[in-house]
Amino acid sequence: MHEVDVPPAATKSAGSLRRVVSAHTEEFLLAGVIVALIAVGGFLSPVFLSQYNITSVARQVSFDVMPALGQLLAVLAAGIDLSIGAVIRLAQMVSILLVERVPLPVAFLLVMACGAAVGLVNGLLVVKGRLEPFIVTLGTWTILDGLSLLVTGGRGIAANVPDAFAYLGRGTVVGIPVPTLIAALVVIIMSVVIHRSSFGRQLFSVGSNDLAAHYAGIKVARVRVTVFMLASSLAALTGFIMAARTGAFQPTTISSGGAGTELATIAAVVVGGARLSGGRGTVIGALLGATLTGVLFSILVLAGIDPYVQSLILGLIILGALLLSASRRSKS
Amino acid sequence: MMSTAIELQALTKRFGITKALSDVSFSIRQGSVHALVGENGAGKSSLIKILSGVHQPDGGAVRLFGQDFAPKDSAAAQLSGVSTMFQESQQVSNLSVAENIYLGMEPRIGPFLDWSRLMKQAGDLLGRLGIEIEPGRPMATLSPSEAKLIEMGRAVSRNAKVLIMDEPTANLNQAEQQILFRVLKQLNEKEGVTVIYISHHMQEVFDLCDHVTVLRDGQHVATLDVADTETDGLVRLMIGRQMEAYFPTIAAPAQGEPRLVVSDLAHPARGLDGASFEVARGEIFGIYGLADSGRTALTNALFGIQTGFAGAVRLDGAPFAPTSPTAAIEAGVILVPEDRKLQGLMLDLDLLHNFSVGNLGRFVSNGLFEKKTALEAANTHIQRLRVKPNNAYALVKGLSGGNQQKVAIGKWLNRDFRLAIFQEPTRGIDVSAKMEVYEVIKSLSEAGVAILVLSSEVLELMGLCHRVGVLSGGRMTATIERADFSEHAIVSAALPRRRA
Amino acid sequence: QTYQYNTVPEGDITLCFSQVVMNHPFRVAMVESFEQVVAGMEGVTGVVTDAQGDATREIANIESLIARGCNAIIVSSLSGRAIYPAYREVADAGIPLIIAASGVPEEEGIPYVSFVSTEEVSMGERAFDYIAARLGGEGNIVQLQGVPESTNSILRREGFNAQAQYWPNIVTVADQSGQWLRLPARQVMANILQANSDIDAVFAYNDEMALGAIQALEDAGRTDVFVVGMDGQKESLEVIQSGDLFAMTIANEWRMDTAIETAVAAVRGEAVPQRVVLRVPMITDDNIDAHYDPEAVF
Amino acid sequence: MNGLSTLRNNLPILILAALVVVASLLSPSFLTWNNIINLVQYNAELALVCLGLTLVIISGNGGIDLSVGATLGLSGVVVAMYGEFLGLPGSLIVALAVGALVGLANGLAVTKGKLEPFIATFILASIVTAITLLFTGGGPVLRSIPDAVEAIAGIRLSGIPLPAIYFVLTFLVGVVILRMTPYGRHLYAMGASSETVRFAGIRTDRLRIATYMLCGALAGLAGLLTTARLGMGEPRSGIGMELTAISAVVVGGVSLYGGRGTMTGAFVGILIFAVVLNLMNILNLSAFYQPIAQGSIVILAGLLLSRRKSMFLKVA
Ligand SMILES: Nc1ncnc2c1ncn2[C@@H]1O[C@H](COP(=O)(O)OP(=O)(O)OP(=O)(O)O)[C@@H](O)[C@H]1O
Ligand SMILES: Nc1ncnc2c1ncn2[C@@H]1O[C@H](COP(=O)(O)OP(=O)(O)OP(=O)(O)O)[C@@H](O)[C@H]1O
Ligand SMILES: O[C@@H]1[C@@H](O)[C@@H](O)CO[C@H]1O
Ligand SMILES: [Mg+2]
Ligand SMILES: [Mg+2]
Repeated sequence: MHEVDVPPAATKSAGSLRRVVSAHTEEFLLAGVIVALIAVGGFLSPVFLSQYNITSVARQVSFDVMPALGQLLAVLAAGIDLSIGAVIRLAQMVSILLVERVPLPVAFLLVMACGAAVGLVNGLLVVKGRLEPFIVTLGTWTILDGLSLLVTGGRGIAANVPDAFAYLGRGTVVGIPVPTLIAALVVIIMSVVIHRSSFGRQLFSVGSNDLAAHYAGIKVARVRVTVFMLASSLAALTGFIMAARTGAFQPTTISSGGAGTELATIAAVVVGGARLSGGRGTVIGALLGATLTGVLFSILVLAGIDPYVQSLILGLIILGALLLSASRRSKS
Repeated sequence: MMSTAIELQALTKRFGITKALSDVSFSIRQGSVHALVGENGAGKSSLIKILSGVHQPDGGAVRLFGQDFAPKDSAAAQLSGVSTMFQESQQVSNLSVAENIYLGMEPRIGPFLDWSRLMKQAGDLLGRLGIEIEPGRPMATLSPSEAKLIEMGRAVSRNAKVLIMDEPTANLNQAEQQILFRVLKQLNEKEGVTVIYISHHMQEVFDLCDHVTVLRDGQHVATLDVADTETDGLVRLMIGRQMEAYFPTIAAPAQGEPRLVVSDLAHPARGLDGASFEVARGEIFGIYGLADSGRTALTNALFGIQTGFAGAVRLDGAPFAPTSPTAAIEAGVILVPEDRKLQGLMLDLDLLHNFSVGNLGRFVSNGLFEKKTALEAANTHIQRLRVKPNNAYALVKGLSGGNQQKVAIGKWLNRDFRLAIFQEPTRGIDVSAKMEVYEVIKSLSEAGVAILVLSSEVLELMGLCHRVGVLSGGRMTATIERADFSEHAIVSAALPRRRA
Repeated sequence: QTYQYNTVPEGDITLCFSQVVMNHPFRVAMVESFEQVVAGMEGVTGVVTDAQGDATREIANIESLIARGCNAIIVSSLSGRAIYPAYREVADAGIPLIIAASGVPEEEGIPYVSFVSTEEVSMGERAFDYIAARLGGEGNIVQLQGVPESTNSILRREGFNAQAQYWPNIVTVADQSGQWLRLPARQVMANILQANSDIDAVFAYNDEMALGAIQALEDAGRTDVFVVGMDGQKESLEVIQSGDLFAMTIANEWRMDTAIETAVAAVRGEAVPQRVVLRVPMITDDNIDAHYDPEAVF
Repeated sequence: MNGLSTLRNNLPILILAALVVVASLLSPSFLTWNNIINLVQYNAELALVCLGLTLVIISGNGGIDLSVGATLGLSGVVVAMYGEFLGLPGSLIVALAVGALVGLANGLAVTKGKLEPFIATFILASIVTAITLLFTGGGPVLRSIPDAVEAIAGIRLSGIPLPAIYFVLTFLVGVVILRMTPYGRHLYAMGASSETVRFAGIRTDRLRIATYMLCGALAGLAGLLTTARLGMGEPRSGIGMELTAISAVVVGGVSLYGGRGTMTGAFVGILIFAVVLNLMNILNLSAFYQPIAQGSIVILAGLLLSRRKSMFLKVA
């Protein structure tokens, strides 16, 4: 997405179009797959393309896209953030606890601060503590889930959500769910940050070769800490809006099925062409990767397919997509 | 003696759009030492990687001792009697020396490793080669050049009929080179091993080899008897044009206040013991030193990679003690580091990115990266440095060593600086790339930049520098003016001195 | 707020079932029962979704079911209040909502057409009462909770501990989680046995864990302890029948017939009871024959 | 310098020793023979899984296996389903084969498919779990398990339950593999520099595939043991185990970057977690503290172990 506007002065436009297409074949392929799926979905079930279902899938996908972009940041800088799901849950809990007690903007800021604080801790442990991001965030993941168990005593909590807050999660603007609009905004901002800003360049440098980045004068440690803070903040934002949607929070740990989110975000960015060892990946890819799963899920549910077969099909399709793009990449 | 060991028939190899080899045909006589020369990117390594089973050709065929030879991996090549010492370092740092030598061919008792026999075999082999390294030593404790000798030990241990050496001397000092040459001669003359030898050092070709094949741009140019050729002719064949003066003519440096003043820079633990010297504006100051003389420590101090040095550094009169590369760069210092792949480049990103990271600030407005400006700048550098391919979107990992080095230098050309440090600026790069690097250094000097060149090639320092300082044991033991340059003077000042 | 819902007096209908998680036998048995019962009904198609324990996915699933045009939706959830917005969406869409095997207190004002479920709190109370009676009001007990944050674990615990207040001489000496599963329960129980020699009874919040606890007791050669479970799964009944350790289980309702019948009635426009509290029997060696069905799926 | 790194290399064992001391001070029941045997025997499955995982991680190139838990589940239910027909030897072979098959898929996806191990094994894990659940309909497999199979978990040798012995055996086998076989040395070498190993004439793809297969087979074995222990096939018995296993191995000093770490370390890691959880049960600490304890161990041990020379910069 960042390379769409090559200045014609530098490259012949025909060549540049070819370059854009060839540099982003994966994204195009993925978009193609999604369009095909939507067509299949519409064919299999007429309600798939109903306003209600589109709205519902769009809202759902928004909750997957925002944390996936956080994961993308971590992955681009050669890290990984396994704590994203736990931060979402933490943010949900804090939102529910706060929303009846303090004004909405204050609640929002506090929730975001929680997210940023977790990111700061993750980042500092990686940079100062010299720990591998995998280890750090695996640790914070379990600790945060433990914390929300302690705070809630394991029980679900609920709040009488003020209308303004509820609107963020449940409202629509000209038929488009508010969470989707927020996610769209996040996508735009993140594509500027990642692909257009100087920070983005630093991010790719660090992910590609941190030592060379250091020798080129880039403040590697600062970039890494910022990345973790941004990733956690996006997770916190997601949790805040989820809380607005549900008005309640139910603590989860790995044993009750909470392991899905963190790994799903990673799958989404990798399906979207990112490389876990850093330096490669795009916002549009992550967006498409997250969308693919959401769309697939909706189709499989609508088609009334057995839940276990659903997981099997989903796994096989993702595996196929990954193998396809890997083989394409190794050929070029 | 006159039969053919290897015959290449119209060998072709492509990497994406790059044609590394096109229709290369020639033969190598059994029992000969056959040199392979050519500029960076000529295709030498690609060729030998096909022989070693690392790459498979896209066209053509190879015959080994009259048999079809198409190894699908290194294991297959070794089974057929071809063993290789690659250009890139091939060491396993977390194992012992002995395990490195016999990697994949360890003596066994049943399914188990026979440790004692392994150690003994390795000891015997090292003894026979005259390499004094304990077989039980962890590989990580070896210097890069010692490690290279162990790699040679590995290649030799395979009892190959064909031994390939790709730029084996690039990292070795004089004494170590002698070991390598001796082993090579012994294997070739006593055991009849056929040797393929790649080097950028013409002298080695003439000293060691019987035949030489010249490659240029992936094509076979000539295969000659070494006895029938001389350096100039060979170089002409390699670069395809007449070679002008090797080193640029250097004007006398501007006089005046020195730009860089280093006084008593010391950090005993890191091997600096009170080094002092000055560099003027526009002066190219060479620094020569043997292994462990303190060159790296000096660079680290000046570029803020390490801190905690005693003594004083002044840059244009102001005290200078950078605490990070960022600080050094902001003060107007740049570094072209010795390990370009590890320290200098983002290999899997494109030229545009690599050129712009040297000064991201220049391409930013309102926090946004101005790609258009950066692209223009990158294209300018590509033209100026004659980088191949001339495509700002090419990934750096696909470039040859010389071209990568140009990128490592070029990233700094987007900013103004006062002091430039070049560490081994021409290591492993070919004649014409070298000349281009020298040209850049010269033009920087003409622009008033103070330049430090740290090199282990005496001739290079003599050709390029206004003055050469010699480091030994962490001190500047001599500073020699251009008029007084002699190989002897420089090398003898570098020899370890006795402790006071 | 009053909700209108659409009825289909005759013709084919689709019944949908949103299951929160299918990670233990009880939950799976519910789904199997649903499928079996629906298969036996003319003109009724069944659709099942599994949220894999994730409340967000549960909401998404329910929305898909709404989009799909289900004529009635049965929900079984362990997600507490996090799932309430989805309940409201079902009602908003004019689809009859039936709650099954989920603790939804009456006063929460959820717009369900019918609540067909057991009373988890009272199940906890009854378990305690049984233990207290059998111990004669005095003794040391162990609690093995399920996944501590799941609704049913919390409600059962609430009932159990509420009764315990009245019995000061019955002391919970160890209170740990066996994650609803057999192996973790067995390991935790083994550890507990190391630290506590004086144990008289174990209350496991479901049978899987009760069976794990029994294995640990057998390993340790303990015969002086009895175990109480919950769910009444087939295997437990066999164990109750054949030995002394497993004393009692409360037969949680996994059969979906009532929920399905209620749903169909609502779709057809018939009046349905708003709250059906399923009565679940305590099963001991004494009445086991009345409850043991070797053909049952659970 | 040297002293410091020796200290660091032995740190996991020191942490374990300190934990044991603290535990026995906190509770007299901790350091009893029975408790220790228990502690060890209930970690036999984890030990098997950790052995395989350690090999995969040491082999480098991002090597990791997130499918071990899923594999354990699949092999466990297959054995439960056909145990009666297979008998003990048959069950053993089938458990190993099922695991090796999943490992083969992992290995192929990583080598030939060129996928990053993290993602490849994660997706395969979800596929394997789906297959397991389809296969069993989600519920436990309640077929009668042959006595011989149940015996492998149930029998005691002079009072010591077999699983405790497996734990120790697994450890010994791991040590032998890593220290005394060319295969083990090649894994280390591959972890440090895969290309060098390949150029030296070792078929690294095969080695990698074999390692994933071995890891899978060990998880399969763990599945058999679980089924033997439970007397039934529990399709979800391995869920989440991969994360516990990775945490344990890493806490024991095995580097996720490959090439570094020892089998002793890995097992010390297992024991560190085992001791803490055991102690929490003994002290009757609320289950709510468990995740916090686990996460803290991971981070604290990581901090203590972290080396100045890591993949990350010296930049502070
Ligand atoms: N793995 C690869 N991927 C892409 N391009 C490659 C690869 N290996 C070599 N090339 C390209 O093939 C050409 C020949 O490279 P090769 O390494 O054979 O040159 P060389 O003669 O050994 O150079 P040098 O003297 O620098 O070692 C170069 O243009 C190089 O960039
Ligand atoms: N961080 C350090 N800790 C301990 N010793 C060090 C450190 N840095 C350098 N040394 C020692 O100081 C001496 C000088 O090292 P330095 O790397 O500067 O030498 P050099 O001249 O660059 O050698 P080479 O040509 O081998 O790179 C060596 O003996 C080296 O082992
Ligand atoms: O009793 C069951 C348990 O067995 C578990 O399935 C969770 O839900 C409860 O209702
Ligand atoms: Mg080469
Ligand atoms: Mg040096």
